Amino acid sequence: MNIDLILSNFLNPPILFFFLGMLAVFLRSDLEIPQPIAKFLSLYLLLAIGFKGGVGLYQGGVDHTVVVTIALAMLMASVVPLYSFFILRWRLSVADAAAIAATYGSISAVTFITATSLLVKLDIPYGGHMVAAMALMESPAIIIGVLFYRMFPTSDEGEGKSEFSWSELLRDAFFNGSVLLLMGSLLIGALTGESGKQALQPFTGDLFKGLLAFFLLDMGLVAARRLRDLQKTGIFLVSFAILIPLLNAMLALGLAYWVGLPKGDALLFVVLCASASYIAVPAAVRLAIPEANPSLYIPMSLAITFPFNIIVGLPLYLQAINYLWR
Amino acid sequence: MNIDLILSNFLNPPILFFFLGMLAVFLRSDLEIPQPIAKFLSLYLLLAIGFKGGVGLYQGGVDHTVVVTIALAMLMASVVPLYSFFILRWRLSVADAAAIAATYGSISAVTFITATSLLVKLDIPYGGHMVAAMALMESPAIIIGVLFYRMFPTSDEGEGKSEFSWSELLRDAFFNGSVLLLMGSLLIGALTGESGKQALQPFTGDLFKGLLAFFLLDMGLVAARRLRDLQKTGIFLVSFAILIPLLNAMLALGLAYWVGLPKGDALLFVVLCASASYIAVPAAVRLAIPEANPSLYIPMSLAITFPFNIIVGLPLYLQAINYLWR
Amino acid sequence: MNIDLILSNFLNPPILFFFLGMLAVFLRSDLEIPQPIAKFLSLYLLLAIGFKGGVGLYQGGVDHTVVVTIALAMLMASVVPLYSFFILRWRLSVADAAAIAATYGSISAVTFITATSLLVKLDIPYGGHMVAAMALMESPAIIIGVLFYRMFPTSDEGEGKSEFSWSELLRDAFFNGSVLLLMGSLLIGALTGESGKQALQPFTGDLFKGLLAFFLLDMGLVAARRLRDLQKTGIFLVSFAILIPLLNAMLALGLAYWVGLPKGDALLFVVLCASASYIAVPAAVRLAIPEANPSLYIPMSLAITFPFNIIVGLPLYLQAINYLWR
Amino acid sequence: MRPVKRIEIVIDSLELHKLLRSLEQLGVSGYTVIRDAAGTGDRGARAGDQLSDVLKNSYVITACPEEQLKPLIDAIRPLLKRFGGICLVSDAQWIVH
Amino acid sequence: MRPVKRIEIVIDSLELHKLLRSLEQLGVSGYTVIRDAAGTGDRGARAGDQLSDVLKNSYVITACPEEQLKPLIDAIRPLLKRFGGICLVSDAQWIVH
Amino acid sequence: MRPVKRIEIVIDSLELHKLLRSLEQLGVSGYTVIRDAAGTGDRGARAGDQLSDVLKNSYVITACPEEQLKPLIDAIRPLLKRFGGICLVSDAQWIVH
Ligand SMILES: Nc1ncnc2c1ncn2[C@@H]1O[C@H](COP(=O)(O)O)[C@@H](O)[C@H]1O
Ligand SMILES: Nc1ncnc2c1ncn2[C@@H]1O[C@H](COP(=O)(O)O)[C@@H](O)[C@H]1O
Ligand SMILES: Nc1ncnc2c1ncn2[C@@H]1O[C@H](COP(=O)(O)O)[C@@H](O)[C@H]1O
Ligand code: NA
Ligand code: NA
Ligand code: NA
Repeated sequence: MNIDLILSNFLNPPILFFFLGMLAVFLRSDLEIPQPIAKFLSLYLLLAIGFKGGVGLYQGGVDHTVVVTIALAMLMASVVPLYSFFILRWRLSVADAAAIAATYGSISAVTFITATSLLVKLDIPYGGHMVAAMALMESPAIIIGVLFYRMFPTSDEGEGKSEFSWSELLRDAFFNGSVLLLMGSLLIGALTGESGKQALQPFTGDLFKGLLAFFLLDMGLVAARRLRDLQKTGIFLVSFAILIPLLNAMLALGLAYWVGLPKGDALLFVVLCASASYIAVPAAVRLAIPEANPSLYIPMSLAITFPFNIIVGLPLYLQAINYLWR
Repeated sequence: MNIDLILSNFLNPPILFFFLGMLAVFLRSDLEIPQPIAKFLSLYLLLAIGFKGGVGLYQGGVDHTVVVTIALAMLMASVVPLYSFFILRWRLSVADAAAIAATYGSISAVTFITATSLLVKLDIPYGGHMVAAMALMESPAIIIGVLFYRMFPTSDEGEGKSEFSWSELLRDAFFNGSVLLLMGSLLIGALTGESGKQALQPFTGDLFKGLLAFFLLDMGLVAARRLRDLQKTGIFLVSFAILIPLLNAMLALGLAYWVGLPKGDALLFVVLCASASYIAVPAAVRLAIPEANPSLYIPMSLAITFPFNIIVGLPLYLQAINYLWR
Repeated sequence: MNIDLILSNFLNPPILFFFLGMLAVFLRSDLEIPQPIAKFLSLYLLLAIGFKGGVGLYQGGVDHTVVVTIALAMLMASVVPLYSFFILRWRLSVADAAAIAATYGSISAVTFITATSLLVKLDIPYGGHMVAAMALMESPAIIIGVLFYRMFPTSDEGEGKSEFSWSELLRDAFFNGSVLLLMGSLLIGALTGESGKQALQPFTGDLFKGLLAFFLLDMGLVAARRLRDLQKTGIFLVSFAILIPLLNAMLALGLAYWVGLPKGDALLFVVLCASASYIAVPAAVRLAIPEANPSLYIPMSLAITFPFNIIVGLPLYLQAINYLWR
Repeated sequence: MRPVKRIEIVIDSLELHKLLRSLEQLGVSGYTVIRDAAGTGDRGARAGDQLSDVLKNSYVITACPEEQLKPLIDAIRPLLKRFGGICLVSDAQWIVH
Repeated sequence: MRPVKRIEIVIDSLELHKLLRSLEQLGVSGYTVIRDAAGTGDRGARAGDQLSDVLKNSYVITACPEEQLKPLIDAIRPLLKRFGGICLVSDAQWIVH
Repeated sequence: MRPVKRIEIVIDSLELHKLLRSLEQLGVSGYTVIRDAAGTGDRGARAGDQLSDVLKNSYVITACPEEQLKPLIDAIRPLLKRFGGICLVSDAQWIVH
């Protein structure tokens, strides 16, 4: 496999700061990022990437490929949780299977963002509509996961399930903070176009890599801390957290190749399908599937799938694309 | 009325993010900006605008118009609470009338800052001394409001009033965080001039619009949440919160025209008079006028007057100025 | 003494904001920086200075002077606590003497950073390895201080001392947040070199002065608040907090002159030796020397030595260097 | 001084609003909330998840007259059953002002 | 173990310093403060105003011997009267170390 | 409702992890932590040092059955002796869900 690719991904400051964060936990250092700062950084990244995407749409316009790409995104976002659920049922309770299926059907914005920073580093262009695709991929899996949970009989058929409102769930799925901020910034970017870009460039553009690096430092801390919880999850789920992303990536790769997405869009599409959520989904699932055990689905996506994707996945997927697309 | 003006104000990213914030609340989204970040952003804006103003003074120097403008500012800051109080007495208790009068006599830095960002967008220059004017307009109204409260008899003539120290009030009025940071940064800007500007430009200059946009996102959230409290305030106060700013604006417009302020300064002067405080005043009034009901004066300035000014007011006032000044 | 030097240090925005912070406390203003922001800024400064240093090493490479400088740094970091301890024993208990010796043997990153900002202002170059030197000077004094505490008999020979683990201490000394972040960023800077620098420049470079100014505003607040605690410390410790830095500076000056360090490196080396820790050491000492009184060693370094160094020390040391080095 | 029942509840932050709503419906004279509380219990550690707010607790305290206690407990119990948490009741004297 | 009175107070953050001052004047052996506490009471919701610190509560707890109770309450009551809040007193055992 | 002992501890934040470890070793069913608590006591003000976390307190509360009380206290006392702090024990009713 192409060594330069691995290196140029690895020597990306954000990735290195992610390692620094993990290292700090392994050395039992007291390094810590205040929680409000972590929240601010994740909001910033959503705002910045959304705004960029909007400006991109403003410049590129909405053409045929845009529609196709978004359609594919929605498709994958609904198919992945389906087969994930049945694979998981093989070993887990309905509740846990549904929750994890939702987690892997949805996406991780930070993985996406790290991928864009690699693309920028390699001067590979990508379309602003990919951000819209990402935003649209967050929610469907949540709905599907909850549907499974409510369709299949579970141990707790009492209050647990009855005490539930669809309206609340739909709100959590489609209007949760991250989706709304992404979509809103996208719209604002598309509305203000060039002039808006000029105005915000120093904030949303120039600072982007620096703040991403800082945020990944925190992600490293958080992910490493969660690693401990994995002892209880067992080998089945650990391997699931690595193999399913690869499977999703392969499917996505095939689709992207089939419809002939440009390289950059293809990588982002693959990364979206391979990534798992650890922000929007846990918050929604915790309320809608109270039976599910959060110390399963959070560590899996945060401590395994996320690091796997940004460290091994990114260069791997890009390598494959370079190979197929030439 | 000139449609371009409305648009170029409306398509200003900060304004759009303000709407996004309000939308988030209406959709009952869980979008939230951590409080320490909100505090930091408001401190940043005061520091940046103060510093800019100081550098402006350093470059422009202090001439006759500067003195006149500041004199006018002080005048309006003392006159507005006077008539506001007696208008309010028509329906409210002394305590509430005094508190609201102080609120509307004082100013809102964020409204001022949003106005400057519009001026920059339209390449209309403004003088650094306007920042000094703003800083000086914050305090007088507080003193006047409290004077009214203590002059006129109120229900609680006991501890409530006796337990009060003027020194504390004066400190709250003139040395509260926002006034001090504004004045201090102004001074530092004036002292360090060009070299200082160069050093801080990327922080206080380039980032300004971006961080303003982010802060207005939060303001949108906060303002929309406060809207609920308005049901209790009743129609009288709601209309007061829109009509008094217009009245103040008209008076300010007349004065500005009469002494022939340049366009930019005129707009800022008008905006200052039309705006109402929701930071310095509430904190001071809460202690000095404990009888007054905070859920009246805070929502009025925050949920009505502030949005009204930045959305309708700004283009309206500027339109009037363009009309008169030509 | 050269007046320009004093001025160009004094008219450095960061220094002025430090004064503003102190002023705010003296005026009993309610100006306050949220704690998470303060934490974030100190982390940012460590990351940025570390990264810069790393890039510097990447560009300059590691040559003979680098090794010598770092050797000197380690030497001073171990000698200073020695004589400090015996001077302090003259008046203080073993525990307090050991704690304060550790404080003054270690360094203050913010003092160092303020010095670099002065060097930049005066276009005096300095080597990236100085950052490495700083990182290496943080820990030794902690170890030595604790050694003294454990060697000499103290009032509490019971649990207090027994309940102690070296491994924990070493971790606190070498892997505490600031050391780790400094070293990590240094490494990342050295690994990513030019490309890394380009990517992070807007964040770690352009923003640096602005965020330093903001942080010093907070330092001013914190330092001034601590001044109160000094009444109890007494004249002996107050003069110690001024004279020992001067003594350390003189020794450092001699060494730097003797081995012929370039001007910039010399100033930073002197500043490091003259500065005292108020972050890493207190945290470590509090646990390892529970008998020591924190309201002695924290105010001394924070409220006396730190302001003294950045206001009087910097120009003084630089003046001396200009005099000797010409 | 008036004798009251002092009810303190630790509950998942995501459920806080439901708890407060039912407190208000039962017409308590007031309550106090401390938003960020970590903890461990039968459901494992809840150190507060930095990214999503999952696994964070909130601490609620309310003082009410003896006669309000029963209905309150009946309202609180199901919430605790569903999302875990703890509810302690103790006696206190309310300093009426 | 020494029996003490456990006094917990919720008061407007802006008034906190006054409360603490009078606690110190009365010579309590110590107190603990939790700065950010939201709540509702007779004076309506106090969710903590993001921009100004108005409408934010602080939670204070102090343990004192029986005999100190009376003067403490007399000192606290006027503050609560003026700015609202609540004060609960309960019995506890202090583990002397 | 089950009668329990309600143990609340204020301790130096730097020592918190030690306290929690010994709580777990003694097998308490759970505990709740409020991380940032300021305070003053014999060892002077502990307003929380902004820069280092020195001088910051944490507030811990745990409910346990009568019989667990003794061993808990024996475990807590040395920690408090070394780094100061306070430990109060009171009676409460645990609403079992
Ligand atoms: N014995 C206890 N004492 C104090 N807090 C507890 C106790 N048990 C549980 N908690 C709190 O209640 C939360 C949920 O408890 P559980 O539902 O048992 O996991 C925990 O995270 C703790 O914050
Ligand atoms: N019954 C209660 N139980 C617990 N806290 C209360 C109660 N009543 C009032 N409080 C607290 O005291 C604050 C002020 O109360 P009030 O003066 O009644 O508005 C409220 O915001 C609550 O935080
Ligand atoms: N009488 C008290 N009531 C409430 N909290 C106390 C009391 N005494 C001490 N504390 C808390 O325990 C911490 C350490 O106390 P000390 O070891 O006496 O300095 C203080 O900072 C307070 O937060
Ligand atoms: Na996915
Ligand atoms: Na006004
Ligand atoms: Na030193």
